[in-house]
Amino acid sequence: MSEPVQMIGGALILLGAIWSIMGAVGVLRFPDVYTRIHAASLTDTGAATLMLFGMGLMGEAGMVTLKLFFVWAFIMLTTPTSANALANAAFGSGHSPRIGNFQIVRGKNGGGSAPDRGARA
Amino acid sequence: MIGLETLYVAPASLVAHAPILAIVIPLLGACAAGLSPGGRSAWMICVATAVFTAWMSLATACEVMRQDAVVYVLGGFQPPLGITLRVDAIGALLGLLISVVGLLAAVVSGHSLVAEIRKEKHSLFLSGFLLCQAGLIGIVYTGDAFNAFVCLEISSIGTYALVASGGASDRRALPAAFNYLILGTIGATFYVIGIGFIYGATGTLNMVDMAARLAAHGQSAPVHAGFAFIMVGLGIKAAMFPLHGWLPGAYAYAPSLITLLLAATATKTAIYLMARFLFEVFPDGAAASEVFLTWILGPLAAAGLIVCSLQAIFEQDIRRALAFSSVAQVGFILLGFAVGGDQGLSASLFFVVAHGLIKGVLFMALGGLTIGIRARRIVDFAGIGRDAPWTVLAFSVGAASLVGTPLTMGFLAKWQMIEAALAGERYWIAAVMVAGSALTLLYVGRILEVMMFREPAPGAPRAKEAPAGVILPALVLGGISIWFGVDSSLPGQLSVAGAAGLFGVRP
Amino acid sequence: MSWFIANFNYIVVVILMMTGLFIIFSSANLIRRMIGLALFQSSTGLFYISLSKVSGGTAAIVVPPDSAEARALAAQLDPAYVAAFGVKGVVYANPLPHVLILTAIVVGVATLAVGLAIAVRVREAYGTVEAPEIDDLGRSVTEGPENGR
Amino acid sequence: MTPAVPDVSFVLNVSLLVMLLAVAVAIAVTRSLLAAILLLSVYSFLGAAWLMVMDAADVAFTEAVVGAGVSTLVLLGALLLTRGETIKTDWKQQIGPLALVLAVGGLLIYAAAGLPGYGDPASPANSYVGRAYLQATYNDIGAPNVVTAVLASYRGFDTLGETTVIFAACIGVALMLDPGSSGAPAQASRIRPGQHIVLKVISKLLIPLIILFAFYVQFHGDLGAGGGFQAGVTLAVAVILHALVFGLDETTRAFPPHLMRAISSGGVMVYSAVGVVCILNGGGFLDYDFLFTPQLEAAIPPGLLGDPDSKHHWGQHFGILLIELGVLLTVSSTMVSIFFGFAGRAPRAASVGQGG
Repeated sequence: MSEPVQMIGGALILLGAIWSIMGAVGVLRFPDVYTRIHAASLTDTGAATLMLFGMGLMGEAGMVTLKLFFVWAFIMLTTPTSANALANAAFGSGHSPRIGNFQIVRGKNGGGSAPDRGARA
Repeated sequence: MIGLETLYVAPASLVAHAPILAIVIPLLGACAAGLSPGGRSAWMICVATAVFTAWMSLATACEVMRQDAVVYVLGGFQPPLGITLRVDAIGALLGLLISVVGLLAAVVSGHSLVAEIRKEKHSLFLSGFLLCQAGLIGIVYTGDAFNAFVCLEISSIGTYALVASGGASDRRALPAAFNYLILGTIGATFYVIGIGFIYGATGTLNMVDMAARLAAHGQSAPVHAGFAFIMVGLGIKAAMFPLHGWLPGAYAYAPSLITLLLAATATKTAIYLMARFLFEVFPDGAAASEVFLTWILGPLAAAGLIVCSLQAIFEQDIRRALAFSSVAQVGFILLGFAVGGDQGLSASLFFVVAHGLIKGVLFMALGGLTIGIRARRIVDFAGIGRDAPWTVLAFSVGAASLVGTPLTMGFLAKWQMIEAALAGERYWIAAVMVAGSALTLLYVGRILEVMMFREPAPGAPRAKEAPAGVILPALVLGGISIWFGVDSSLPGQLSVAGAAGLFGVRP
Repeated sequence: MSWFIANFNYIVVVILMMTGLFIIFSSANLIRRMIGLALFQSSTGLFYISLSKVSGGTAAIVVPPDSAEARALAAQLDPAYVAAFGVKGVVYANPLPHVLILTAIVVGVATLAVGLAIAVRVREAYGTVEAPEIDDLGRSVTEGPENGR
Repeated sequence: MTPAVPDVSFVLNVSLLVMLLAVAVAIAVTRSLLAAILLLSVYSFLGAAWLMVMDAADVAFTEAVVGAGVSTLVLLGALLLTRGETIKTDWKQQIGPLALVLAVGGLLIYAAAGLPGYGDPASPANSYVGRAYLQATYNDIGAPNVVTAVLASYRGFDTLGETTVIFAACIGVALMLDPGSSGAPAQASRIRPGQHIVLKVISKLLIPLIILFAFYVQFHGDLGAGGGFQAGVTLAVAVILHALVFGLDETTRAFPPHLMRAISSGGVMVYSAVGVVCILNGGGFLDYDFLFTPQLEAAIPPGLLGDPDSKHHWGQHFGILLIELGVLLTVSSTMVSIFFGFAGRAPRAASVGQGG
């Protein structure tokens, strides 16, 4: 196991951690359900991918690498699906996306994710 | 009568495994009952299982009298690695009580279930009933502290749902069952925390081993905390006075079969486990347990006896009155612990059995009466003695024993308790016991007076005699209670041996 | 500081347990009580596991003695430490509390399921899962249909 | 007592415990029941991570599948049925409990400080019976995973009890929530198939994989982390996922509730039967060394499963295999039937004496 590969692995993991924090900030700061789902699922896929690859590079090649690959494949299957289901459910229960001028929307009801059909109409 | 030690009721190959069979057979019976398609077949399985269980627990009791304590090694691993069952005399006696009451309750269930539970649920109900029985026998037979928790939960989890299934006829059963679940689980978890502390200090879970290592370990804060948590946890399960909040509701609104089983056995097993920890596991010199007995357990038990007896006197609902009576009698039993010594302990243990039989008779007869009329207030039972003389006879036998009429087991039990208190020079305890007995007379007398001499309200529904399938078991239980009142050698020898055993294993 | 290190786990675990107990006692809502109960039981498990931790230990899955894996595990620790506390050259965590807590977790979920089932039935019978309202209804209406909320 | 050397795992330990503490406090203060339930799920996941740091792999696995998985699901189902939303809190009513909890907690911390410190390898707990298991397992049982060996063999009776508790929960939930009358439930179930094509495709792909994983966990139990409980819950999750995506009616057609109940009791029966067979062959209850009669034992070719010199391991090996099968049956079917119990019950208006 060479030193540079270890360093690349470590860097990937660090990058993944930063990505996670960005995702968390996104979940808190984005204005509506859909963008929040976007932030959350991006964390789950992107950050997890970075970290898993980092771990794969840092560890010895073998069974563990294979297992990490399976974990990654599982995450890549499930996270987008659950994001899709979540968005679907949100749409079904009447949350409409906020498109356009943020200023107006924020002024109306503080950036929450409540259904705002009446407010937008 | 002949001593149990000369009695050989089963072939030796079966006797060797009797303790575990008394637990596993009800378990298998519960599975079979759960599988059975109809209530009738489930009932037959239930009765057959109960007969076998009673037989095995009798065989165990005989074996225990022959060799002090039966130790059954599970899985072929000697303690402390493996789990063992360790049946001492009092465990055997309680096992006998549980299985006999269970058997009679199973017989009665043929009638009382029909009145209270929907038909499709009979097999589920009986399955839960057998699970509860298996768990209770497990608690009194096991020699492993953590295994006792598992058995406690087997008996409890089924019971919660069984109590709640009284909600079909009276919705108040549901919050009562929920309350029971919350408090019961807190109690069990406290017990687990306590065991955790003791395990942290000793590294073992086997009770005998624990006692030996605790004696070597001496006093420390973790041991005291463990002791306190075990006592509070078991105190909740045993409905010790300030922790009895779950009991009146659960007894009053559960189906009568479950009230019968709970009142006759469930709190008793927790008391027995408490006695084991108090006198067997925690070593002789444990200042904690001495202080606990004199300054905490004694006063609380006395308060419980008096307060709950008063509550029983002023209670309008007959089952709640009997439930408060149960809490009061638990106080009586714990007073015996507070007296301490061989004599106090054996009197308490005798009382445990006496009270189990008494409450068994009372709730069985009451269940039989309420098949005919759906009544719960005491006044609803006015004049019932004329309509259902046999059922009321069984009830009166139980009531007489509860009061402590001479020639009944209740009399002997109270007599021994007071004698022990006087011998131990705990005069205030003796005084409280006498006062408690007098209060018992008041509330029991009031119920009997209404049943026997009061005219029924005009137009009130007339009660019917309970079916023979209920009266006979109730009379059998009542008969046992009188027989032991006249000739107490069987429970007497077991409880004396049991008390000696609990003190004897102390290192 | 060393006192703090030695007892940090116990302190936190006790606070967790007490949080669970507090939720049970302080809330009127039956579902919330069950949440508190779950928290309480699960924290009790953490207490046992804290007892079972062995510094430098590894999960209690016995590696073949004198294998490369065993040597690699042993190499991370002081040889004297391994000699004193290891089993066949490897230091393991104490397995017994793990077993006990496995049991306790499963018992916990069983309790949770039964408790919630009863709570659902309470809701159906009383129209509410708030304890004070249930008490009121229980006192005022004994049998028969009630007015719900 | 040797003071433990703080290492990397202690740092992880502290940070995870602090996170657990934060989540627990958040559960206590939040006013939304939904938030409390989801936080409890987070708590369980964090707990599982912490358990890994504590080297308790099996417990971590169980906590993850049971605590974070099934508990959350059941709580959500109950929340839906009780329509509880927010909690009214009255601070006056919290003083009493708070005082009680502070008093008990203070005493507990005082007492716990007397216990051996963090990671002490010489503590009574870690040196007496616990170590004896580690030393004896190889010769007695022959399974590498000591936790499984203790669970299934040394303390097999506890595990029988635990399986029985699960069965009792199955009975209890059925007593409470079963619609009762035989045949199809009267009310249409709330979980109906939707038009989610993505969900359906992915679920079809995942369900077989989940089942495969469950069996891997089941049979890998005596080699690594895993066993009947974890596998049972995982298997149940596959069925539950099917119900969530394809509708409850579809799933109950394949797995009728009464069949689930029968399997649940069958699992306990399998477990007890193993014990009884050991008795019939002359051993004690659950003494797997007597699982096979001597004739049968002689018939097994030596070295079939490695280790030819220790024939006693045969009984242990198959005993553990069989009882884990019993556990798997009971746990999986119970979890499914608990889910059916909650999911199959439509929220209904308050009425006295329904069901029962």
